[in-house]
Amino acid sequence: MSESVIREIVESILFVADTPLSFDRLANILEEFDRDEIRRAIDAITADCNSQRRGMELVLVAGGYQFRSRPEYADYIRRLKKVKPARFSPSALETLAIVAYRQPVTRGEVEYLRGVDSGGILKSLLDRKLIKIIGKKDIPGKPLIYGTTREFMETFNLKDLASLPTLREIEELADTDSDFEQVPLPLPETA
Amino acid sequence: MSESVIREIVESILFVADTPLSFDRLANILEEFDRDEIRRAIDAITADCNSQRRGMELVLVAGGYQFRSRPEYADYIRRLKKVKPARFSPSALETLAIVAYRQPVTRGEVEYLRGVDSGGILKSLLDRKLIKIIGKKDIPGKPLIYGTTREFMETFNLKDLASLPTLREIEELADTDSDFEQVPLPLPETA
Amino acid sequence: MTGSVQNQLFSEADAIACLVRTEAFEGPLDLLLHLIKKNEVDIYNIPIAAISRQYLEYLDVMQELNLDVAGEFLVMASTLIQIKSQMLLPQSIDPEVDDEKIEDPRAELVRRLLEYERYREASMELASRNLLDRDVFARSFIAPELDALPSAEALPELELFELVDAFRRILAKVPRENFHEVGSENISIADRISDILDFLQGKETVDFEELFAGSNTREYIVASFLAILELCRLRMIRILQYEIYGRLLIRNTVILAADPAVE
Repeated sequence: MSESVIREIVESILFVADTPLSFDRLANILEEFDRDEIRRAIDAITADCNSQRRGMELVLVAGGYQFRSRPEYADYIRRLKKVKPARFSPSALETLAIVAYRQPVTRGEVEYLRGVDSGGILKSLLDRKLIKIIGKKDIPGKPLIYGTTREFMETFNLKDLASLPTLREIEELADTDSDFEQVPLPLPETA
Repeated sequence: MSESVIREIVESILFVADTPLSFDRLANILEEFDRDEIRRAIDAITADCNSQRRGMELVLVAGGYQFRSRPEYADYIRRLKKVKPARFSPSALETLAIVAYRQPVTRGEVEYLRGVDSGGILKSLLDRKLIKIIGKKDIPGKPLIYGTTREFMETFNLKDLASLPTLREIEELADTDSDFEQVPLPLPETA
Repeated sequence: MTGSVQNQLFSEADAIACLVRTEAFEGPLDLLLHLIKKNEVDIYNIPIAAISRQYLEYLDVMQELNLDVAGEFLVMASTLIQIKSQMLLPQSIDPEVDDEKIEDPRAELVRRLLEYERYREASMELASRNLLDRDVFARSFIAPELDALPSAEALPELELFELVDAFRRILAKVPRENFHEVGSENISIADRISDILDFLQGKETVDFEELFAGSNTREYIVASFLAILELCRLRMIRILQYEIYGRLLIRNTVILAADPAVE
């Protein structure tokens, strides 16, 4: 089968899918094609969307490929959708950032870092499926531990967790450990 | 605005629309553009899809324009549908939650809590291997007793049943509505 | 800043005007960072006396405006006062102690502020990304060409939270008195019940004490005992004793269902 037909097939599948499709899933669906052929098709589609300036682009998000509309046309699309875009309060964003960077994280750790009670916000992030309960931490009191979800990556347009924006380095404080981030938080045992 | 940008805008709108859009609707959304400009954009997109052999085409259905995957690739697209994860109905979720938290539990107890007949749902949870019959109660009527399965544990990535979050833990989150969160504080403009 | 200047700054009309055009503080750390930036002081060398004074003035204004000052703000106020007093004390009276080893009383606070600021910056960066359904849109609906096809189900996608939240909603509808506490103990009893049933599988009777063989922690024994009582109540096991003070035997009375059909 010609390269351009494979490209069309890949494009039609990505177009119809209602979630991002991982490369493996795509290769599974298109079992009769080489992985290399599929890879080339994805690359060709990505390049086409950009060079021909189409209304959408192919992005890698939450570990999968998905067509998304170009951000510069958001205003027009909002007129079609007639829904208010999801809003995030600063506290929700702060909490989400802490969960994203420090996961798995307990409520106690979130509250230590934010300096305020965060139960209500964690609950609403759970309701919005942006975070999930991963399990319980094996320390006294067995507090629940939280992590981010696939929806979080989809919403924030992240390829994977490793592509979170890097945290700004903190200048070393005199007499403190250099890899500050790894220092366990001085929390009471039961959170 | 250049013709090609209008084309991109029209394309992005048609791309995200979940129903066919009539020409009038499109002209309404894009009120700042001439109807002729929009018409040309639609024609250009239609031609492009055909000449460049893309994975989708712009078709006129039910009086509106809609992108559709090319019919000749229907076989591939059908495979996509086959692996779509099932959505859980609220009643199935409710029933599963009762079995998980009250096990070992009989159908009668489930129905007492839900207030409705739950035979069909228990059956479907059994079929999905999320619950199992542990045995029969040695009382008149010999009601079946249900519990969760190993597959249930795997679905939720649970080490043991003790790792299930407790009600109390969720209620603690919900109760602590940090009501100061949205209160704006006065800031002096200058110190 | 003197008290009188402060009063002028926060005359009632001003305060209300300010209220309209300013954003909320997320918490004490946010307020402190605001003060540090406003005063253009070095975060590594916070003039703790001045900053604490301003911090407390803010709390006063909040209270004057009848805003609910959350407990966290007050905790931070006492932390600031404590740091201030520590800094007033002579550094070291013990000549044996190396001066360099004494940590600045502000160090812990500075660390928290920096860490907090880091996450806040990250959160703003997150918010500035091209968000789905705000800046970019995807086809997250079933395409018409798929809709016509029969659906085949795969594994369910469920989160733990959905499960416990569903249970919470059910219990909210049921009168409380019909329901005893559903806490962590209950759950580990469920674990024990399931283990005991597995253990009894294919055996006619087992020794009572064998059911406690897994561990000898207090929690485990209590959970095992409660599990046995619950199984008795459900008539899934029977406890037998053939002679006074003799061994206790557990008999499995569960009739295993041959056909996993619903009654």
